[in-house]
Amino acid sequence: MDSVRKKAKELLDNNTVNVIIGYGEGSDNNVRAIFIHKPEDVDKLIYDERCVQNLAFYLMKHEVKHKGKLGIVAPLTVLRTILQVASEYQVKEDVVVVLGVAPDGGYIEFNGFKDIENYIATISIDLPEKEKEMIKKLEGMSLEQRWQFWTKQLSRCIKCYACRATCPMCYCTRCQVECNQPQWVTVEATPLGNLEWHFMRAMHLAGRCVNCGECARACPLGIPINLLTYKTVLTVKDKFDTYAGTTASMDSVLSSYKTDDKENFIR
Amino acid sequence: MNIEKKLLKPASFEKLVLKLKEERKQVFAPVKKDDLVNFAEISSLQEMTDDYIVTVQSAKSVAFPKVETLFDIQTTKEGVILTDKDINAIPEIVMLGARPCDAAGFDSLNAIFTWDGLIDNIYTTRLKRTTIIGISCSKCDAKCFCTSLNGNPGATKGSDILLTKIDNGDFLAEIVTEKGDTLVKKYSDLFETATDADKNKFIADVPVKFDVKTILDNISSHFENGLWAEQSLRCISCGACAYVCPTCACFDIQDLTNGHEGHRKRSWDSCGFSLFTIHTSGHNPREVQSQRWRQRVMHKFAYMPERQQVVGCVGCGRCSRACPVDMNLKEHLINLTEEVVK
Amino acid sequence: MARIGVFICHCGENISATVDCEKVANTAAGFPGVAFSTHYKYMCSDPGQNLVKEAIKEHKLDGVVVAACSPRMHEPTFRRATAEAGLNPYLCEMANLREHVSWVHEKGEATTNKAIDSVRTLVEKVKRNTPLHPIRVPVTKTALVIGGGVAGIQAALDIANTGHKVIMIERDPSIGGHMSQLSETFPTLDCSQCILTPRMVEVAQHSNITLYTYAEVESVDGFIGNFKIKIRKKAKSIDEKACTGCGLCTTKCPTKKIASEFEQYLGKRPAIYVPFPQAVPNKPVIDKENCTYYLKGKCRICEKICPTKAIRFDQPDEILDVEVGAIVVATGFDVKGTDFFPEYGYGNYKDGITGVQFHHRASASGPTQGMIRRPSDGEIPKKVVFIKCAGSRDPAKRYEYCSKICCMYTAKHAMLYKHKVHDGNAYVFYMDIRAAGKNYEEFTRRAITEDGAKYIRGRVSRIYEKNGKLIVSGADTLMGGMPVEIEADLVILATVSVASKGAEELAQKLHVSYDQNKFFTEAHPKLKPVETNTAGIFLAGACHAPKDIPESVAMASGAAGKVACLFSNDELTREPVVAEVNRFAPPLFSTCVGCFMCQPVCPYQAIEREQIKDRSGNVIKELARINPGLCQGCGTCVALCRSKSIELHGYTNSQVMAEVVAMLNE
Amino acid sequence: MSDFEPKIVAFVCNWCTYAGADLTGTSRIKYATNVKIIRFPCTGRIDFMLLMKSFANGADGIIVSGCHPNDCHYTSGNFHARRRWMVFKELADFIGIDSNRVCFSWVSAAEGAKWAEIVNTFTDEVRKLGSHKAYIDLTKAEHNNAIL
Repeated sequence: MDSVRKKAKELLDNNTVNVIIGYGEGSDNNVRAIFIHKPEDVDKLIYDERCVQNLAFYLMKHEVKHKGKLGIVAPLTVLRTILQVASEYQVKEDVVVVLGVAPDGGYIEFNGFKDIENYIATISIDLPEKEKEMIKKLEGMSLEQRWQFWTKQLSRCIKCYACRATCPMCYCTRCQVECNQPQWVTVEATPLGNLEWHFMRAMHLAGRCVNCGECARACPLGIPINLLTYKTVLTVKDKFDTYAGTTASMDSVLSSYKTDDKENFIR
Repeated sequence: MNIEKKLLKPASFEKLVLKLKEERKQVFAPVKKDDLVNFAEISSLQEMTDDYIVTVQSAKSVAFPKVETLFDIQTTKEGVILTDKDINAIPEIVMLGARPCDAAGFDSLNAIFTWDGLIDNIYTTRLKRTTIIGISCSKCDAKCFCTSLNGNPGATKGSDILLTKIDNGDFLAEIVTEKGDTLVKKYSDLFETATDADKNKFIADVPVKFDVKTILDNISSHFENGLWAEQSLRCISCGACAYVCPTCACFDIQDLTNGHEGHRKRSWDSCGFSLFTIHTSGHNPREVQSQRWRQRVMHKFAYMPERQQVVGCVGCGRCSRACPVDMNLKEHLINLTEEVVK
Repeated sequence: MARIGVFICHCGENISATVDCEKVANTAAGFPGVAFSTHYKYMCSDPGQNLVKEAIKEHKLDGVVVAACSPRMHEPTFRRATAEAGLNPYLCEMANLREHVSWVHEKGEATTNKAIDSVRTLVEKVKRNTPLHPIRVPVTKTALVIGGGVAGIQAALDIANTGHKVIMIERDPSIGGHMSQLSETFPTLDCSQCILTPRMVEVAQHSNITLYTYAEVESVDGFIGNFKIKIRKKAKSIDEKACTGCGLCTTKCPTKKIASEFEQYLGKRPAIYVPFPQAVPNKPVIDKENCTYYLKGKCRICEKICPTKAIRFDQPDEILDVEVGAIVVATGFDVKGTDFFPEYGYGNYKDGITGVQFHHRASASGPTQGMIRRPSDGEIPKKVVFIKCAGSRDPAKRYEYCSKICCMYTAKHAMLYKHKVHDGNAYVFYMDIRAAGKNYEEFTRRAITEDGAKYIRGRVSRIYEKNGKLIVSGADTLMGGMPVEIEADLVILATVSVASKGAEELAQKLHVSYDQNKFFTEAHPKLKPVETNTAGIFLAGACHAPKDIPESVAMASGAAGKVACLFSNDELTREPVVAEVNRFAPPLFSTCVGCFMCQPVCPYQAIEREQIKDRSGNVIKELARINPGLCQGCGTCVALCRSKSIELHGYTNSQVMAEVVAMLNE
Repeated sequence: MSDFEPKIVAFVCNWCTYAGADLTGTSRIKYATNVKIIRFPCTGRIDFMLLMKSFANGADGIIVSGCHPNDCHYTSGNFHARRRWMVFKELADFIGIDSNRVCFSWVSAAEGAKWAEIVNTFTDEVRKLGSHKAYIDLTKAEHNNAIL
């Protein structure tokens, strides 16, 4: 981590960036996102297993964006998120300096997004074991059991939309649920409205979800909604052999096609 | 009213729940599921847990549910027919195990839903039909700060009956309101004469962290303060804080129609959402999150005391527990106190 | 509340036989927002249309639902009537009670109920319709004609003669197409070359026509009135300006044994060649695949002997960018070779040839100066067998259609043969004789009665070689299936006409549809026979289906007429069913967030980036914008857009959602 | 259960399946009255939420049909739709919605007979699956009163 701090200090010292987004100590043994403006504060930057928040979110946050050039401490999920949102034209390469951080806290230097692409190409991407297990378990159930599982889980949802707010891919200024002409999703937090919302969210993230898990982490009711988007990650890998967040150029699964896409259900 | 005290033994407590059920009252109590404790309908006391500081969600939904149908809409050949909600159909509920902070929260809600002579019939009827049997806190955590807001873990305010578990497992019952009194009288055989146990020995010790009066007296003059932007820089405007808050009362009203039928619904909303204040024109008076964060704090500590003579925070700490990015209200209020003292 | 009018058509008895139209009308009258509802025997008739018009005025209707036949049939009719009554035509929708209800269901309550559901659905949709106004786009008054056969030539000349510019491209070195390979034409037996070559020359010399031979379409962009075409001019390896067409090079080229395409591979040509003597332009090209210099890097004899030094070995392919307002596709057809028929010897018998090959051999300009000689030994064949429907009308060969021209040209061939070999015998195996056309029946009859061609109704099961003869063994079905065996000197197969090579690829470039046989599909089989589904692209000749010369020419003139219509106005009006990205007042501008995921899904490159700038020119937002001139209204972007910032006029989200809700809720 | 008549909504593209269904009519081929058609310009236009909304409004089955691959009037709308449905189907099954209640097909303008067959076969299949009760129950459920 020292090398990351050193790089951060250097960037602030020579005014390459105006602020560094990173992890720091929070309250009650929590980790929180911190924004370092002064070189002397770089020692506040930390990196350990508690640092799971997807900081890439802040690259698109109005107030943060307006600080000018940004540096960001970026473990793998953050790197993938940056590529994905860059491919969707939400983050421009010239306004962000990415301070890559290896799982052991070591510094990885990236000169531009192409470098990140190359780095990610060397890493085998997979879902976390725990979630993979759970998805497998659910897939092993009968359709009826799965329906029971999900309707029960989702009935707890209070539609606070913390899942949406925290997801770096949910950057729309107006979400489809907010449209009321027509009303696509039942607004109220009824079992139907909840199912519709979470189904829609997962579909919108298909081919875009980088499995950072922020949605589930943010859910105050502890609903494992990340399993829905993770399922799309598996589908996309299985059907189209690709993962989101591996390239900074537009290559989204649902906005492209191959004439020989293989399915077995269209009659 | 003088608070009368009684003793409720665990076995009687169990019977009480069964009796209430027999009366076709809905009984809600903290239930643990998937490691989360929330109010849920119970059929026997065994389903209730006592392993909680506070429930994840507050007790407010008993009177202010997350979705409320205000009236039904029907389009016919002749025109549109509106049918008001039948408030007589609102059920009688007993809320068991609300914490004193939860119970105190109804003060804020009452102030809002009856403000300036405008009575919200649905809310008041729901609350009128609810009997709150609170339980004092025997433990607390770092997020609790009720004592900094003139509350305390054994406060009776807001409860109809407040139970405090004493050393032998019995409950000391303080009968706070007439509603509570009616209930106790109805089941008088279950309530025994109170011992002289000192309730204060059995409640948690929540340290006072700041002087709320300093905040209340000075906050209005700090509308333009860099603090708001600094604190909220990491806020992701998710709204989880408002949804778990016992005093947040903001709502959205929408007409939900399907074909020729529909309902006007009121559902929870949050001032933390950018869409909360957006105008049809696209103009948003609270354009950035720092403004929305300021609104949230100012509303609770400046506007509500000013207009409704009540502080909009009970110090339950739910918002800080629910926050995915460690926005800690207690910490922020301490900062604020330091700032205003400067 | 809305004031919708509902008009239920009986379609004579087509609808009312199974649907209780009166009940549908009465039920519709009870729908909220329906101000008027009626039923009538023929809604599309003048009195029917007047009924609609009168009702719009009398009941001050703000929306119309006509429940009748398919909207693909009469939507324009009723929209016009609506417009004539002063209501925006796009406030009229049709419920399909005929094709989708009455014709597919038995009489009964369920059928009537389905009709009611359909009407209710469309009533709810039309309540959400908004007036739409046609989009006006400028027209580039130049046409592109693809293909220089007789159809292309006719279309090009007709368009050029109306005073508009034409660009003609032909992938072969010369225009002329199949017709230039023919000797005489039916039913008049006039000389094909004599009537075609002057037209070819006219094309080359017409001041309004620019001709590019040895050229193909590289890509097509844009839309009706405004196509942007890239043309690949394949390198001819000749400087056309310098070349005088003296032909010296073609005589000196040492590579002489290349099968000639023009001679249907029965003759030979050199590597530098003019396909045929009357070719237009009459200048050679170098066939790079067979030229010794290109293959081995040595030779260059043509370069050395060329008197004007016109050979350019290093000439690259050239890409030309042209802008045109309309496209006529006249890419013609191909015929299957004899190798397609295992039962007839896989094309291994030299004396088994196709009809087109026979044509060429019967031609005065052919290898035998018009005398009929068999390919194997040059002898004059005394017994000739013609086999019709070789591949055509044969599901087992995957060609179920009739090739249409074979009946006539076989009769012609039999005649030509008999005219030249008086003592010869011509046998024709046929399934049917299809001679519908002016003077066609008389013509085939003459072949039989006057020229003595022996017509045998039956199919040939096998051909094999024996002692220098081809044994044709078949059956005569008019003789009860009696086996027939003929020792033939020459067999001519009227092989199936198939889509031109590369038709599928071209169709995909042009975005026009094609059928299972890869022939291009017309927009409507009866009423829009020369249009395609893509506005501004028209069909002429056999690229659409097998056709004879008069038909191809007629179709080409039809297509030219369509182009002339299109070019008669400076602007053209288009259907306003296009997508639009929403716009709001600042500071929102749009709910579009500029993710541009819609951009790659648009097949027409209609989605552009619009930069929203502040007063000092800084970009605040980048938003998607749809060019209404390019958008064809497929709506794929609409479904993809997560923030629902795109609407497709005529199929808005509110409209389709209302349809779903209305259809499922009684 | 034998009296159960499923409600089926069909989302079809204008150029192929709608025209194909017109041909079914022109050819007087009979099919079940259960299926009701909503016309779209292209399968690419069909939002997956419309399928969800159909279920929410009581559809027991849904047909989505358009042009065969390579035959799209707009060249690629059906390819995009195909990808959308590939993801949709997996997710629906994962959340417990029986994707057998959605029939995806390619029916060209020439396949009038195929359209009738699709309608009849699918109607029978849905009849066997029975009413989409699980989903319909969900639409009727109020917000969860058992949990506050």
